[in-house]
Amino acid sequence: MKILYFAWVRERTGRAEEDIDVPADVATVGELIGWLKSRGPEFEHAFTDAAVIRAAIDRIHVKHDARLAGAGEIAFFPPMTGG
Amino acid sequence: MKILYFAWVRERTGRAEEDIDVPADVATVGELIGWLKSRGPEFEHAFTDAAVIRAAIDRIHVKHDARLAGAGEIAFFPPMTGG
Amino acid sequence: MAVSIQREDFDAAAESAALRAGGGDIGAIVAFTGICRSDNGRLAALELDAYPEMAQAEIARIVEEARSRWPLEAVRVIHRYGRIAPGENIVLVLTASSHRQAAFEAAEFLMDYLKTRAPFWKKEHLADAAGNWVEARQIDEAAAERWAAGGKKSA
Amino acid sequence: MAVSIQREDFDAAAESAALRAGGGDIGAIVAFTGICRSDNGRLAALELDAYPEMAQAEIARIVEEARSRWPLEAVRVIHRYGRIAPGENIVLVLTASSHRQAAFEAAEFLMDYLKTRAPFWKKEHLADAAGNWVEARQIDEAAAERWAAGGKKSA
Repeated sequence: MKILYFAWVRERTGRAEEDIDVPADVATVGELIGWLKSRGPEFEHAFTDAAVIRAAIDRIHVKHDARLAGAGEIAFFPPMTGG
Repeated sequence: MKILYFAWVRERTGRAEEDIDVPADVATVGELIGWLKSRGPEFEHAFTDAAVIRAAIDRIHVKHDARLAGAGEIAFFPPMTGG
Repeated sequence: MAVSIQREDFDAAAESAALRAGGGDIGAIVAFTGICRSDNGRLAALELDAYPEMAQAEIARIVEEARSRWPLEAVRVIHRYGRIAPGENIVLVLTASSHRQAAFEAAEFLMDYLKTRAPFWKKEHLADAAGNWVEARQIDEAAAERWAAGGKKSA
Repeated sequence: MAVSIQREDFDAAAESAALRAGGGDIGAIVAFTGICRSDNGRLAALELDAYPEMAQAEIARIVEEARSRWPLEAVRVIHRYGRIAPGENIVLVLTASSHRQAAFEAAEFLMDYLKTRAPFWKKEHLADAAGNWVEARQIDEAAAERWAAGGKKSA
């Protein structure tokens, strides 16, 4: 599964993207965030305030209860500040 | 007193502007319209529906009850359709 | 000068560049361009009658009103008169502000007030008939009235 | 293509000319240009992080939403990313319609949705300090929410 990080989420995790094998029992975006946080202090830091983190599956905004099944690309980022 | 006519008011009166001496007892814009209508059928035609006619004194919109005292230039025209 | 009443066409890009070059901390520019429509080929041309001296003064008053309501860095209004063919420019309103809401609202306000208070009159020359003066539209009066008494738009 | 996500600057005048040349019975064009402010000299530059592939898709969805709500003749959106200096362009929204209200409302709608849904993030590089990510503003969320459920603006 391809995971992308943007803005301060990228800076805190120390990477822009990675391909990882996620355990089969990680079923939702929220569960993926929980699992990522277990990977090390940089992830714990990036996702400390998980409620503010936005997610997109295959380039479409999703909520944290969205299911990962079939997802190719998952992105995590702060609230948008473009325009 | 200088009087200007625009759009279909000009077409109906047959003139764009004129200088005329208005009788001293014509005190308001509405009274001026009434007096103008007495000048001939082209004015009667132009001001038949007096309520739709707009007026400006010295380039400022005024209502029909505005007083003429001190006015230099009075304009009559239909509702605006610019923009 | 913030307001021009003219027969000649205008260059919206040059006007916008001049506005930006004028300084200030501009974060948003709204440019409204009003264009003569052909109405699907029905219209041969518009003839815009004007009272140019009053238009200049009245639009300047409207611009002052906009400046008193919104924090604007710059405003520019150009309104043409005379014969205008389909596809040609009629009016340009430019508003510049630090933030977008002021620029959008002021541009809409200026257009609504121009429509109902600036002394211009459109006559349509049809492709196959005599000319007719355009009737003022109640919807334009309503659009202008939503700004009355210092109100924000709610239409 | 109605949507471009790019590092390069854009030419608003050329984009507007292309829109007009595209045909249709255009009576009104609204051009919104978002510009990097210096904040009175505080800011050295903005760094816009982007997720370009998603921005392209998400803005295309927002444009489709605007087209379903308003009778638009044409729409064009360009959003830059990368390092942008004060005074430089960030975003362009162009809307063309027969009448002004649709063009104004659609342009405001597009900007409100861009602000809250398009995947861009601004980092401020200050004239005399380290960079900071800009916080999302509640006022932008509120501006976007006024269009929810097919509603007309009432903010």
